[in-house]
Amino acid sequence: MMHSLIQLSIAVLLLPLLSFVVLIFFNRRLPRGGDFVGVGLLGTTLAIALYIFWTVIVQHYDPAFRLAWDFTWLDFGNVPGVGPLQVKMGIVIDNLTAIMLAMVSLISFLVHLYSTGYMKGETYYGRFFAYLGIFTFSMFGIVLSDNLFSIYMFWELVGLSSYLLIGFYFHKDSAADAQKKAFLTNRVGDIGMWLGILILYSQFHTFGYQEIFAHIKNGDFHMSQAWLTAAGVLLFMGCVGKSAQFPLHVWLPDAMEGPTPVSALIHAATMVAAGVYFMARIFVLLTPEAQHVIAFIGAFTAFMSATIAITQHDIKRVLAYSTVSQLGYMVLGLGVGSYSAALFHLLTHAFFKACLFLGSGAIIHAMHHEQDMRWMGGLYKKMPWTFVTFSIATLALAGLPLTSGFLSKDAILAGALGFAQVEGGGIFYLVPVFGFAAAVMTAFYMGRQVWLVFFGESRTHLKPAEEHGHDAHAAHGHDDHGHHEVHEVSWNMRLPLVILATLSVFIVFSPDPLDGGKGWFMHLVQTPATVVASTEAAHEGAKLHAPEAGKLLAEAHTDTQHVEAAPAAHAEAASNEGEGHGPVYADPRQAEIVHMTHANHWNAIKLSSLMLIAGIGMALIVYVFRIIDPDKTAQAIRPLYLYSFNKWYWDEIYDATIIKGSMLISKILAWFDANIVDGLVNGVATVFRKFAFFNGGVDKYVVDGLVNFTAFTVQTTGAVFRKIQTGKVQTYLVMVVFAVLGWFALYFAHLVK
Amino acid sequence: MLTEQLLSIGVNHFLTISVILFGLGMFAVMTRKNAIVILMGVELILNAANINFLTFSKYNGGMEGVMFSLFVIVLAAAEAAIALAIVINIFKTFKTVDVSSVDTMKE
Amino acid sequence: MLSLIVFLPIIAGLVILAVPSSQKQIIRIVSLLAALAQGVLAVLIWRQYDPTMAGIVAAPGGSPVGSFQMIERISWISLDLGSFGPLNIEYFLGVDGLSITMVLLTALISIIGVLSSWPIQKQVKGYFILYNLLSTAMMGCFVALDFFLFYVFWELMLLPMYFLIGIWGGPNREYAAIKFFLYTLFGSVFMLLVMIGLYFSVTDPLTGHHTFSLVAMADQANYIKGAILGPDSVTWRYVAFIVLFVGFAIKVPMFPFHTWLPDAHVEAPTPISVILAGVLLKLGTYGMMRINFPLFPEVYQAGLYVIGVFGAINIIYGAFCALAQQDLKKMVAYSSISHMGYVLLGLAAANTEGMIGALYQMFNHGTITAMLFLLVGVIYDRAHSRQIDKFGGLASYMPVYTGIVIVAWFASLGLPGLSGFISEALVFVGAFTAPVTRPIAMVSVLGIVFGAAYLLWSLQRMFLGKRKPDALYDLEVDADGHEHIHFHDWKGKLDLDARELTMLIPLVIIVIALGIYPMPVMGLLTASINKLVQVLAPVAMSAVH
Amino acid sequence: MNQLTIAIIFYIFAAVTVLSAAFVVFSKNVIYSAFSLLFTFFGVAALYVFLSADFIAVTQVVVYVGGILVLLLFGVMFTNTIMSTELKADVLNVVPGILLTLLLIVGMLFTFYTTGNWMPGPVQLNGSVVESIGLETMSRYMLPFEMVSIVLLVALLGAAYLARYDKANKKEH
Repeated sequence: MMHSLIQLSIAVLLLPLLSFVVLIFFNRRLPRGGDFVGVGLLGTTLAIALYIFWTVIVQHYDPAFRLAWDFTWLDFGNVPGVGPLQVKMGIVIDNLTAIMLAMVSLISFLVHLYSTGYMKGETYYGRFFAYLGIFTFSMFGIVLSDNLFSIYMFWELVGLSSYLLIGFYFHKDSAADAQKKAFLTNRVGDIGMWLGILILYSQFHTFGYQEIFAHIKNGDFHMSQAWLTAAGVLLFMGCVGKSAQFPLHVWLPDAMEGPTPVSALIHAATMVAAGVYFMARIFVLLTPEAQHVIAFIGAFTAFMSATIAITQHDIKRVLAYSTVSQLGYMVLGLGVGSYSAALFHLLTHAFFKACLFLGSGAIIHAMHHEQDMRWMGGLYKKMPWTFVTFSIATLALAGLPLTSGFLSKDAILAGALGFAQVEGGGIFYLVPVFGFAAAVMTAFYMGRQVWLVFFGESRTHLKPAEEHGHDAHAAHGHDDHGHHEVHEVSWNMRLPLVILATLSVFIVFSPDPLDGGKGWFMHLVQTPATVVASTEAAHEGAKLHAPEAGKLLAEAHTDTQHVEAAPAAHAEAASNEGEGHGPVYADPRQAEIVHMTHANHWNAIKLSSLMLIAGIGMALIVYVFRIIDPDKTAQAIRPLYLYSFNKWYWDEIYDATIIKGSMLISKILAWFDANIVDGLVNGVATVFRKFAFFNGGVDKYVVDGLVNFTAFTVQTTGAVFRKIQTGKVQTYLVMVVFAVLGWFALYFAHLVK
Repeated sequence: MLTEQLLSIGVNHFLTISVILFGLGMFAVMTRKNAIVILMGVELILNAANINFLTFSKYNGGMEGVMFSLFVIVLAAAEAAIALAIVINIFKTFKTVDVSSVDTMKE
Repeated sequence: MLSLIVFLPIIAGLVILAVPSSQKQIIRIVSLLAALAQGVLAVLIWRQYDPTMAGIVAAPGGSPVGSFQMIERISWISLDLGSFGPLNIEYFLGVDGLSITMVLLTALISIIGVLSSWPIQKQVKGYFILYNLLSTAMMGCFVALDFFLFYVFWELMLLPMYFLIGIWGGPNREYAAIKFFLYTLFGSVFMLLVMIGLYFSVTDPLTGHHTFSLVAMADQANYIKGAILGPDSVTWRYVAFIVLFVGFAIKVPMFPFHTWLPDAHVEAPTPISVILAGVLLKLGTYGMMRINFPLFPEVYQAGLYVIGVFGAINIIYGAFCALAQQDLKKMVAYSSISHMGYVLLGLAAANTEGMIGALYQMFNHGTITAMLFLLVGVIYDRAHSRQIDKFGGLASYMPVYTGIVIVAWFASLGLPGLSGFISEALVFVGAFTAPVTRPIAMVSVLGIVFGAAYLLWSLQRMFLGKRKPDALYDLEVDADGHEHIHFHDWKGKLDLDARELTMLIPLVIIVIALGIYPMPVMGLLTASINKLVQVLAPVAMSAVH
Repeated sequence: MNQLTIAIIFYIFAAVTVLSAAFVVFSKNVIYSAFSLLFTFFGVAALYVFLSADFIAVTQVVVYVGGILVLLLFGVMFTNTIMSTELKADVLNVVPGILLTLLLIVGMLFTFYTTGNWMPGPVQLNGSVVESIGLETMSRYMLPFEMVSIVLLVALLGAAYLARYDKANKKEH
């Protein structure tokens, strides 16, 4: 008997799929392309998801809430050497799931609603909602699934639906390229993830999270610790692909070729978050080494994409790179072990980034598909609603106090500081440094964007005529409007903005505008205890099996150098946690990090507010007061400017190495196949044919020669004898008679002698 | 002595007759132009052969000669039928039964 | 039952023989009915089949009964060879998990094949007679349990294929046909030698005579010590294994022996490509699982690594070659080389996951590649060309076609939710779990990316974007701004017509259904695969020696 | 009947045979040759009787006189060149023909008379051999008998086929 929540969650999972199936087949037969089907079903989904949220989060307000259900999907029978073996599919609901369900369904619903306005008049209007449906379905799948195999399946399905959505304007070559690029880049990430899954399966013959964690805890992992680290890093590769981390970040900015609602849904709120969510799921099996890799990649991504975002002109590209940068934050957060902070940022970022994208969509819509910020300006009085919501979201992204973004980002940075101190400083300080640098730049480019778009006077007339967006019109059904009055968008596009903007305020998450730790989220989603023994305790961890937490705790306290730190950590944790029943961390390193994180809370707040002021201040100086002329500066530091403007040349590098390389290899191999392998075959054939020709020659000149010679002899003799060939029977008969007479003559001779 | 010999009919008489018949048949086959007459000659030759068969089988007291002469007769009948059919065809084709003018096989 | 399903097409062929060759429609309908009846029989067999019975080797006591199902066993040829003792060849049919999967596949594919043969106009009578002969031979190969009978069907398959390619093929058909013929003949000649060698090395525990029965041969206890292929003549067993393996590998086709495939596919007419890729390639791997491995398990165990390496080469090499192709059909041909590589890799894993993956991959590849070739045929009928670069933007004008193409393409690149994914995933799971093939698996996952690469690239070049300037169709815009295209001399429906849909829709449904819940097919083969893994396991060998 | 009368009868028949045969050969007119051939056959039949092969004689009469001769006559009628047959053949003139024939005959007779003496064997056939012919036919000569009958059948069919009225030939002439 399934729990009612499970049944509801299954409904949540399947309703978007239903919407997809209905719309993909009947969108042309239904009125309005059947958008009401999509919106209606998503509305239902949202209602159910919110009910689940209510039950789980509000009713039992319990960090340890967990509900699971599974069924046998594949049955391998009685496998020799292993015994009965099944692959199970299942659903798990805990606080994180409930929150994610609510978040995803809310944003998806808002995007549906928004699209009814934004996509009006498109050729494949109905199909668009179908695609949104399948995307939401696969996203729910990722959120709900309780094992690596099913999450991998939905992972790929998310890839498919993003492929379809990015390539929605498939008749634009740029869109077609972008969708292919996105899918392939994700595939590269997925291989790594798949290999990670394989490593774990090959040890435990199961895909389920809980089983795997239990096995690792019991030390059933019989390969070396390095393999476990490898598993963690490889699984992280999946996240690198989906969450557009360096070095696989290149697809996300190109993915802006999709319609803007898609950018909001996929590339801000949900899909890219899937990577982080997945890392959170497998967080407990990450070895410290794996965490280091993750932390550095996250930090570097946050920094690099922030530098790129500074110089972009396209409004959506700026947001795209800021997304990459924020995702870098989340990954950084996971890497440094502040699990709940990262997930907190994931949640808050989803709301304000979706708001930003939808806002930019509204602007683009109002500007008739003008995306270049250089030709905007002065929109604040024309589009007040958009202006207000966009600004709130911007501030949240920049991390201004009183916004949700501040709470989460500050928590992450605190974690980074703590991490750096625990790991013993040195190189590890790069992580927080990158983090703070990214914070400065975030504030700067967001200020730049808001100013360029909303303030100053309109610069539409400055736009060079010849590059007047033909792509946009090719993309868009109705023909050229020219530039008539820019107007505020309709209600169904405005409502989502308002809702999302409201969700970007601190009070939603935490009573204390300066400390997210006091909020319900941090209470419900707590960093789980790791199952891998950290390196210094590795050798002991290897030999003690089936330890319950307390025993391991005792061991850890007796023989690690953090012996006095751990209890302090607990004390700190207890004091800082709202209700004070914080988790007890058996692993000394983890306990230490948690402790230091709390210790660095205020430093982080001070530093990040400093950075914020620096960033916004610089934006004001450059773009408002015009003290520094941006163009001159750009000229002054042209190489740097170009380097940033061309996105660090990653695309060019990949194109020159990987893409060109594999094409070259494929050409070579094809040639090899056609000429060498097949050539050998044909060569053998030729040899045989040559041999046959030789035989033919022998035939012609030797055998045939004999024949001809005989023929010649016969001919000559024949020429003699033909004289007596009269063709008359009687002649021959006479000859016979003569012959007989000759015989008689012989006979007489015989008698005579 | 000669008279005795002439009166006691023996092997040689029959052989002599058969030889004469054979010779006449040969002559016909060799010299005549008319295909039909040539056929008659062939019949004569066959008869001569039959006489020999019977003679030897009588004077050696075996049935072989008799039997073979029987077969010879049958074959002669067959041969005659075929030969005449051929002759008729030749006539249809060449409008003549003159074998000397039927020499398409020459060279 | 099995005899019926095997020989039904031949009966249809005889009926067709009686039909005057002017009655094309009747001929087509007769063979369609035969194929459908075959399908019905296959379903009946499927319903009757008991998935708990393992098969592979004889049940305890040496009798196949209780291990195989629907057995039909009568003495066929038995004559006294004097000093060699009695030669007894049996007519011995039966199914187990390996066979039943392939029987279902064959029945399905031959129905599809008949449907797609509908437009053929040239010498219809001869075509369908050969077609029915071919389908009998294929079905026979999958249910034959007597090596000699298997060999007969195997050879019987060559001839119709040769003529079907050589007469109804494309411009370069003779070359392709003779290449196919020589390759496969080369393989099967050696098979004959090994077969005879095995005959004199194996005795049937029931009769005590030499036997061709594969069931007896699969049990190492039945081998005579000191015989040419007996358990103690190591060298000859290696030679025999390699020879057999090459024979089957040519059919698969495995890397060095694969070059006949692209030519054959490019020249063959669509239905024959479907049959070729859908069923014939499977015969190679089926032969390995049924004959090659169980008969020489210790050699198989020794050769795992090599087999795996060849599998990896197939996967990656095939993918790269496909990436470079301009001809769509050639690309699909190379893709099936790549996909058969997964089967080899799964076989090299020598554990349940891998083997199940391999067999399931054979089934899925059959259905998916059938779809791919049918779709290629559709566009070829319309444009009379398969040059990938000569299209572009078709998605705007042929939505249904594009939709099905997307399903097929993504199924082929292993998208979850479509059947291809599960089999590939299981292959990797198996290959990675087995320590021997672990590094190979780690290399060959690259195939996933390159597979996606060539498929998506071709998809983009043909269907997405705008019409290429040198495209093979004309574009015209009517009064109210709607664009229409038409191919130069194509009179039929622009998008898929009813016949094409009836061919494709069932395949689409199967691919999706098996992708979501594979047990209907996978449940059939698990028991047999587990048994096979047991038979192949080194412990089983040591028990014998 | 004493030896003399037998001898006389023999010589009469012999003369009839030889002379009629000669007439067959030398006559200008094919019809005459045909009819004289009739007498030759009768003579030969008589000689058969002398050789105590009365069944053969009867067969001779039936087959030759009743069959072959009629055939020949038909042939003569059919190829209606009765009058236009001149004796002279261009292959071989009569005189060298006669000489050649005489040489042949002499040679053969000489051979007969010189090779051994044709003494009668110990047993001789006497009286009728019909019974023994029947026995032989059914026992020892079964196979040749059957074959010969088949040959006859085939020959007759073939003859009928060859002699049938041929449209094609008609056309081209």
